[in-house]
Amino acid sequence: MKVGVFKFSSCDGCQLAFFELERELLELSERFQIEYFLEASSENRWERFDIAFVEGSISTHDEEERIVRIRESSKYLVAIGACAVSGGIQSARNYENFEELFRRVYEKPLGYGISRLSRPLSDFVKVDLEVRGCPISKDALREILLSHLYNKSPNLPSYPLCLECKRKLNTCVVVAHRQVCLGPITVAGCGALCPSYGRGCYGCYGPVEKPNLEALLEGYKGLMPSENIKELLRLGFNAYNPNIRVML
Amino acid sequence: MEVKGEDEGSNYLIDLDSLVELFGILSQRYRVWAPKVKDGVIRYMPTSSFGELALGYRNIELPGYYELKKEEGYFTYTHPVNSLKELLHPPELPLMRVVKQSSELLFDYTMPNGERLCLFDVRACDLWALEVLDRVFIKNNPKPDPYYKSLRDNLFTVGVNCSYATSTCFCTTMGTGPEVRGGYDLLLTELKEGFLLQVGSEEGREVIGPLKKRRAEERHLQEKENIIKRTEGMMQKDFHRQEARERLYGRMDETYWEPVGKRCLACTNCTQVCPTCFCFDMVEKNGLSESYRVRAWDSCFSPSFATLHRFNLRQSIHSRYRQWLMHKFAYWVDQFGTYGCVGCGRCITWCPVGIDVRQEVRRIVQA
Amino acid sequence: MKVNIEALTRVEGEGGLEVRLKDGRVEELKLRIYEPPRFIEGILRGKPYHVIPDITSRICGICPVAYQMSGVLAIEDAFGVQVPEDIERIRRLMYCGEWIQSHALHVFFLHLPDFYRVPSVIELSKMDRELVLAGMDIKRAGSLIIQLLGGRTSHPVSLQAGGFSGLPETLEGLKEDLEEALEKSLWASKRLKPLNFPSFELELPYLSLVEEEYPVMGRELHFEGKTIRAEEFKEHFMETEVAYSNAKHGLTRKGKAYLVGPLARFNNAYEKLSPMALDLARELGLEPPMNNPYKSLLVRMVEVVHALERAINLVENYTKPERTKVDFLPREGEGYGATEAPRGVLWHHYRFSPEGKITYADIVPPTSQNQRAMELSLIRFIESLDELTERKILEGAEPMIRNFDPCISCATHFLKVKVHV
Amino acid sequence: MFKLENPYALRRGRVAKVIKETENIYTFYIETEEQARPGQYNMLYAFGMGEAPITIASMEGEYLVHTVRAVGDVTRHIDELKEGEILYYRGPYGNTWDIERAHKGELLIISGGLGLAATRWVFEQAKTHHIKRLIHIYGSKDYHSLLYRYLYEHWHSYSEFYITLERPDPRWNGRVGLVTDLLREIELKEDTVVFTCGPDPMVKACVSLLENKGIKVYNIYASLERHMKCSLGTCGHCMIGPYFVCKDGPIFRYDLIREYFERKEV
Ligand SMILES: Cc1cc2nc3c(=O)[nH]c(=O)nc-3n(C[C@H](O)[C@H](O)[C@H](O)COP(=O)(O)OP(=O)(O)OC[C@H]3O[C@@H](n4cnc5c(N)ncnc54)[C@H](O)[C@@H]3O)c2cc1C
Ligand code: SF4
Ligand code: SF4
Ligand code: SF4
Repeated sequence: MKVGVFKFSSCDGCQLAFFELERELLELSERFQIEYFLEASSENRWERFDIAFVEGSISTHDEEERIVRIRESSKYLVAIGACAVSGGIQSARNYENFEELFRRVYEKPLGYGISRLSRPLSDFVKVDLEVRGCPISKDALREILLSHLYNKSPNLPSYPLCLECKRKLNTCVVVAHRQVCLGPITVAGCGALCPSYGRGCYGCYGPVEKPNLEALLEGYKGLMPSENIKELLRLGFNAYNPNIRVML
Repeated sequence: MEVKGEDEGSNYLIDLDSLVELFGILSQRYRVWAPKVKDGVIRYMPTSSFGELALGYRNIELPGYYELKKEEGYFTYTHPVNSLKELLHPPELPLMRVVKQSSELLFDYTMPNGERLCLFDVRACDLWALEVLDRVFIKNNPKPDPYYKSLRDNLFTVGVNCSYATSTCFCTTMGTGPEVRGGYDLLLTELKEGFLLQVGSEEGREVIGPLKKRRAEERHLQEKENIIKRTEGMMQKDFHRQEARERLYGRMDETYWEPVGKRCLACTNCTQVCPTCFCFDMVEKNGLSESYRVRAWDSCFSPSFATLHRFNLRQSIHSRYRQWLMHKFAYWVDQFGTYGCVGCGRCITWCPVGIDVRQEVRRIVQA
Repeated sequence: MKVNIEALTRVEGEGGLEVRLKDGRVEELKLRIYEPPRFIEGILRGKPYHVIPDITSRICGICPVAYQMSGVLAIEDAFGVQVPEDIERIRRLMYCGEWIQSHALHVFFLHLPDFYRVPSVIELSKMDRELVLAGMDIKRAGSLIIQLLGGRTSHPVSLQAGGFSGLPETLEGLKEDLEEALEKSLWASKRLKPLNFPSFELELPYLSLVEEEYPVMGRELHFEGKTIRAEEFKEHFMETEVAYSNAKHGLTRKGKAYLVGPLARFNNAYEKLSPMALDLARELGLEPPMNNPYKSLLVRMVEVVHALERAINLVENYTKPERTKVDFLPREGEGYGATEAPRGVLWHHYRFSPEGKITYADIVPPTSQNQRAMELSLIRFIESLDELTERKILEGAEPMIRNFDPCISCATHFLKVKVHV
Repeated sequence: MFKLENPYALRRGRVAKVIKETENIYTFYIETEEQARPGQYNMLYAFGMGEAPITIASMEGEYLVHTVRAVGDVTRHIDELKEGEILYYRGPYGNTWDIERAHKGELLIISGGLGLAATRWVFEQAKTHHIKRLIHIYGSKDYHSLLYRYLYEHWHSYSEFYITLERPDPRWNGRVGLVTDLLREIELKEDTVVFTCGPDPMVKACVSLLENKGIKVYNIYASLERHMKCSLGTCGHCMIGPYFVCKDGPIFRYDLIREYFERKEV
């Protein structure tokens, strides 16, 4: 099976999951030929891919064109990580004045084909599978690769983080420690890391389908003003997720 | 629930030293799980010495709120935050390992280990919860579950009568407490003079054989009654459970459920902390040539719980809430001859947005 | 002649290189970082201080701990927070994890294939499986540290201003893994010694932090024999924008290039290496001044050994602190934080409003500081070629760049090579 | 302590014969020593995929008959089984059709699509029961999807067996239309017993029609399909009202489940 790994606006953290596979990477590489992966190899071929893993959000005009080319060359396109699925941390800018923001960081004039918005892949092309997380976990990556070998659909959670949190026998940080936790509206998959380390989830796996945001804002009123929770969501790397952008 | 013999000879009074000694005997005979303070809450955890116990704490619980305070005395709290479901129906339990060898499959069924386990300090609600789970997995099940049973058969339980109820407790409403009425091997009640120790099984009798103790007198038993009465008085009767059950069947219309659907996050917490919620998923954990079939906690609030042809039959949150509440307070009785709720109040405390199931039952029933 | 490497490979992030040659000399050379800017500093403005570690770590998935740590130090500097020693030790342990995993990743996965003339670690594993597996185990040991202390290797979750949101009760088993990794690191380093390292000398001033131990974090920097305080950084160094790149170039105020990273640390603090690391350096024939960027591969291994030895020591003394975090209140102020990311000095500077909102953010990552040095090395390398052919340039340019382990994600906050002749 | 039988333990059965029914539906004959009754089902296992509940379409001598449509992971892999290969399964589970109810009376069977697999065996057995009038209405989406074509002749020989296709087809000169259209035309006695299995909406529509015809709801039995993980009444997925479809069903007397079945999202 021919695999391509591509990168758009991102921190490289999701691609790292391939390296994190370590020994398994070598075993799996007997079944998957990595044809294109700039970070891993100096020999890259762009032909047809059975699976394209795409990291990063679309934030320049150039990227808009490149993602379409990747889609055309790939049978199965997997968006990996919060950037590709929801626009990433850089999509926090979608809620700000872009010109001003640009000036805060660069003195040079606006340009370079940088788009005002940072957007998920699904805004531009059909995505076959979205893998959540900032970054994705190597377990999710392994599940996807193995599922291809087994010829099955990958088993990635759609349930909220709280379920995973309880499976890990954590104490709820909202109730016990009065911390704001986005777990109830965030998709599981990380292993409920933040609550396991004594803090509330900041939503890096992105919203569940149809999150009851209103109920969360209302219910957390005693902990934090609604506007601040919304800000937290805007900074949670998934601010431009289609399941949540309209509510922010 | 079977009430094991409570004849006169089974009531003793012991002092603190004997209690410590009892704990010592237990830890020698069994692996002991007992309430300890961790992360600011009281939890059942493996415990090796008396000093680790969460004695002299008080849990203040409200809908969506938990706090621990220091308190004069010993068994001054209610039940721990985690339930015994954790032990008998673990969050993730591998049922088998399957290895593929050419076209044949080899199955390796791994039963959980049958180590003797002592649960120290179990309250009435949680002992009832064990009975409820027993009915689900073995007693009222035509195909009893050997995984559950192999864990269950190895339990030795030391019950404790509650001398305090927190605001989320409603065992009186559900008829499960606060008095421990059975299902224990040993039972403790903290009295002014010491601890009333009652024996509920032969094994219990054997355990306390070497213990320094004296016969309890009538006034001790009377004090116990008083304590239980006092504890009962700390709880309000929330609703008449049988009446509620009957009326709930007439309250299936969504209009009754929509208000709580608006407030509920469908986060699954209530089902996970509940000592009796048993729903699970079967998960295939695959490797290159082997696969584990794992039984993992699931919840009727999960977005894919009732999926038929890729479509969840319960799309709306209010319909999931209805499924849950109806199951606990109505269906369960048809299924297993007991309520699915023991009134421990965990779902109330641990709901991140503080939905109170008692209030919902009342609202819906009275509507 | 024009040589163009459209996309540089086996580096983190995306960039390219464009070279224009005339009469055997490099007329123009542009290391282009076209990785789109993500405006992290801009986004931070107006946000509460506590988002700094979570957000700045997203600048780079390979050295997130460095970002978190520099950020956290800056916050603590601004609010006058003093963390107790036990927490500081755990931070250092976590940082060791990052050095180990990032260095091992670079050495074995990205850099080593050059020395074996293969395109990737997968091909390399077919030639020398044992070596690659050793590399993986070393990397895993580093990852494991971060994972245990912070939940996951990339973007760990526990590090906060004042300490940790939570920590494990014990680090059981970790020491054994580290000891095994240490053994494997020594073994692998000896295997790397006989590799063919082209002779190439780069004479640039080196900048690194300076502290009692081999530098990881601190308030002072060492540059050309002088000590510079973290808050004086911008008095001595500047970031300039170049039209062809989305990354800024770090230069001294006098406009001169300098170098940060393993070579800088090694040259500035050689004598502070752990005993085994020192032995290894001697055995590999490394001693300051080390000016050959190709040999940075070996220096990284020396640092891996150092970090492992240090980590083992810290693990042995690990106990979960009674309180994993100290309390503090935000206040108006300004703070600076600098740490030694695997790739070199990473400097953060913030100003906060009285409520602790960020009013100003400035981050100088190592890769932008090294950019000019990379360009100079490339020019030197190209001009020293016997034969100025496109093939030769293409063959040599990328490995030269990889010597610097550039992290482009960091710097935009790179790799195509174009050569014009 | 006595040892319980492990209800999750899988058994092996050799695939003796495979019949291709349609593009994605296959019928398997599995060697077995199992005793089962019509209406029951087995859990079929596919390595790495999990399990799926599949009706026992029939028992022919020592052969278990399963008809499987490939819709997802498990069923797709089951359908790839070849003769001589091993199927891993556990069961039988669930209740059976109460054919005694129709003793000396009229029995109407209504099957929609793959629901036919669940009614086939009881239909075959009805032949040997004292049933005065045996009617079977089978609705199929289109010509392609028709199951068990090789049995129709035999079925016609002992019953009123009707087929209707939702979509016309040049190869089909039988009836076209919905099951309910056909049902409407059929004269039924008020005490007719009805067995039905098909998609939920079909079942609902048929019941309301049957009621109009004066048929007693307690004489109607429906076999339901719900999500199932354990088949032992412990995973909770298949609940409908107070019932577990896996062990209280899959066949239900309609009056008992109506309240839940006809209501949205129960
Ligand atoms: C009591 C009972 C008896 C049954 N008897 C039979 C039988 O005899 N024969 C039979 O074939 N089935 C039968 N089913 C249905 C069968 O169990 C499901 O189709 C099966 O569980 C699907 O499992 P899977 O792993 O293949 O699909 P999964 O991968 O689990 O798919 C999940 C769900 O999506 C649906 N689905 C998957 N792919 C598609 C698709 N492309 N289009 C539409 N929907 C899709 C499936 O039906 C399933 O509900 C029965 C069900 C029950 C409850
Ligand atoms: S800590 Fe967060 S994720 Fe865990 S149960 Fe509480 S709200 Fe849910
Ligand atoms: S708990 Fe939330 S923020 Fe933390 S790692 Fe998991 S999904 Fe990300
Ligand atoms: S439903 Fe709530 S109160 Fe009842 S047993 Fe479960 S957790 Fe306790």
